[in-house]
Amino acid sequence: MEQKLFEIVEEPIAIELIIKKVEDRNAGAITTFIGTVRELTAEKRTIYLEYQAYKPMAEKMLAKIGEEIIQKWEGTKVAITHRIGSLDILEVAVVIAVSSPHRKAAYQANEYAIERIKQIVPIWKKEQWDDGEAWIGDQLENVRYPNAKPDIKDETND
Amino acid sequence: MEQKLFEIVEEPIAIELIIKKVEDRNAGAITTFIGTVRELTAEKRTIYLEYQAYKPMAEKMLAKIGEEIIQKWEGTKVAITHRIGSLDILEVAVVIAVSSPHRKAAYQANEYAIERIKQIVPIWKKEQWDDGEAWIGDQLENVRYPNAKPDIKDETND
Amino acid sequence: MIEILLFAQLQEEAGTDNITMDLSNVTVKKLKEQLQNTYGFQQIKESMIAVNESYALDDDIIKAGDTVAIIPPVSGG
Amino acid sequence: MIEILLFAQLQEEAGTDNITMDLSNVTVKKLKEQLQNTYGFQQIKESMIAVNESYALDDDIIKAGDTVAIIPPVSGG
Repeated sequence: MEQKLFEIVEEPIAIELIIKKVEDRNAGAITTFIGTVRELTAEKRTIYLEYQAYKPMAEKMLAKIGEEIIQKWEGTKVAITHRIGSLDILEVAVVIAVSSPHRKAAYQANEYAIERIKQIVPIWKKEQWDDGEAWIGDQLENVRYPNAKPDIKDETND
Repeated sequence: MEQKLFEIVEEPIAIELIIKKVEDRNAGAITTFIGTVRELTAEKRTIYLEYQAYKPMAEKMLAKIGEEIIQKWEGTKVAITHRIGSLDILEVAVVIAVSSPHRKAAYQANEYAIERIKQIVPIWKKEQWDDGEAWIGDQLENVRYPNAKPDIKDETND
Repeated sequence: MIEILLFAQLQEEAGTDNITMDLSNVTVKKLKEQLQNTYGFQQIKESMIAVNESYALDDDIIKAGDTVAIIPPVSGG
Repeated sequence: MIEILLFAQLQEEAGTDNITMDLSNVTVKKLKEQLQNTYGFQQIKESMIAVNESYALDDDIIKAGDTVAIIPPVSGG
């Protein structure tokens, strides 16, 4: 039963299957983050979203985030699935599951994962509003790829 | 379709149903905490766990935690189900789901919920080890009911 | 007469899930002393008392008909 | 010859998901300049270049046969 821990999919995500991937007899805590399509952002009303990915690189970057987490928080297991294509309000775009012997690490590692996804994973979101559309970039409202340079350098040295 | 947001149950918990309870068109983030039965704690090997609750009070305290969260983190929705009875390794004892427009609040509120459960919800765990058994108390390794006095006073004034 | 619910360790010690004490209009503090003297429960000092499903403070008064429970340190989650 | 993958806004601007440039053994910095001059993409300055599915730095050299992609600011999650 080959399982991909880090995956870009086009079909709806079965949340419980992602959780199953990180189950561990010595983990007392599993955290999940479920990113869903929200209707209102600031005063704009979203009709639906379209996600596009550079799929092989996106899966590679998700796996890289998993490796970073295992380095930082010992004993954790991580699985991340991101959906692409057209998503309606309430649909699930991303599921991050982290198991750990200790709950503090499960929360911290999970939050780290979503922050890193928004920095380095080549996935793009196009908003379809009731009055127009646009590809969204730099949603962190930061300078480009914040703090990512050292990791990028590591990456090129792989 | 009456739904109990705060519930003590004796059957296995269907995680996706708890998540459904907090879905919201204006929530972009749902976090869950899933507490599972762990085999090894320190050097002791657990065979199974037994949870007992003072059920009506436990549900009332879970609801109180939910109210605290909604006060602290605007726009959140919370659902918590705790299972009691005999649980094997890997089985799910508790599921906490929190939705929020913003992910930071979803993580913080979720972690707050599990900490509060361990302080004020009348549920007790009996460990069955390979070499004995014991009711576990004060697993926070703190003094009794840390920081809980003010809340307890509020409670008696309800 | 006050009926007192017991859980976990206390329930096992007493061999029952409830006990009845011939008291009324006592403070929580007084009740704890009586429980300590009569039953010698190991965990009374570190336990809270719940009255009508809410945590009570030492000075709160327990009346006849109140639902009282001894809540030893909790360990859910 | 270097084939360059385009995504999101850039793909819509170009009307295609890949372009080919007659270059080899150029630095990433040089490639970005050429892309800017030839296509005038709005987002080139704020984009990263990926070479063989890894982020590349300005001084890295792109060789014939490398898989190159322009990565505008990402917005997954």
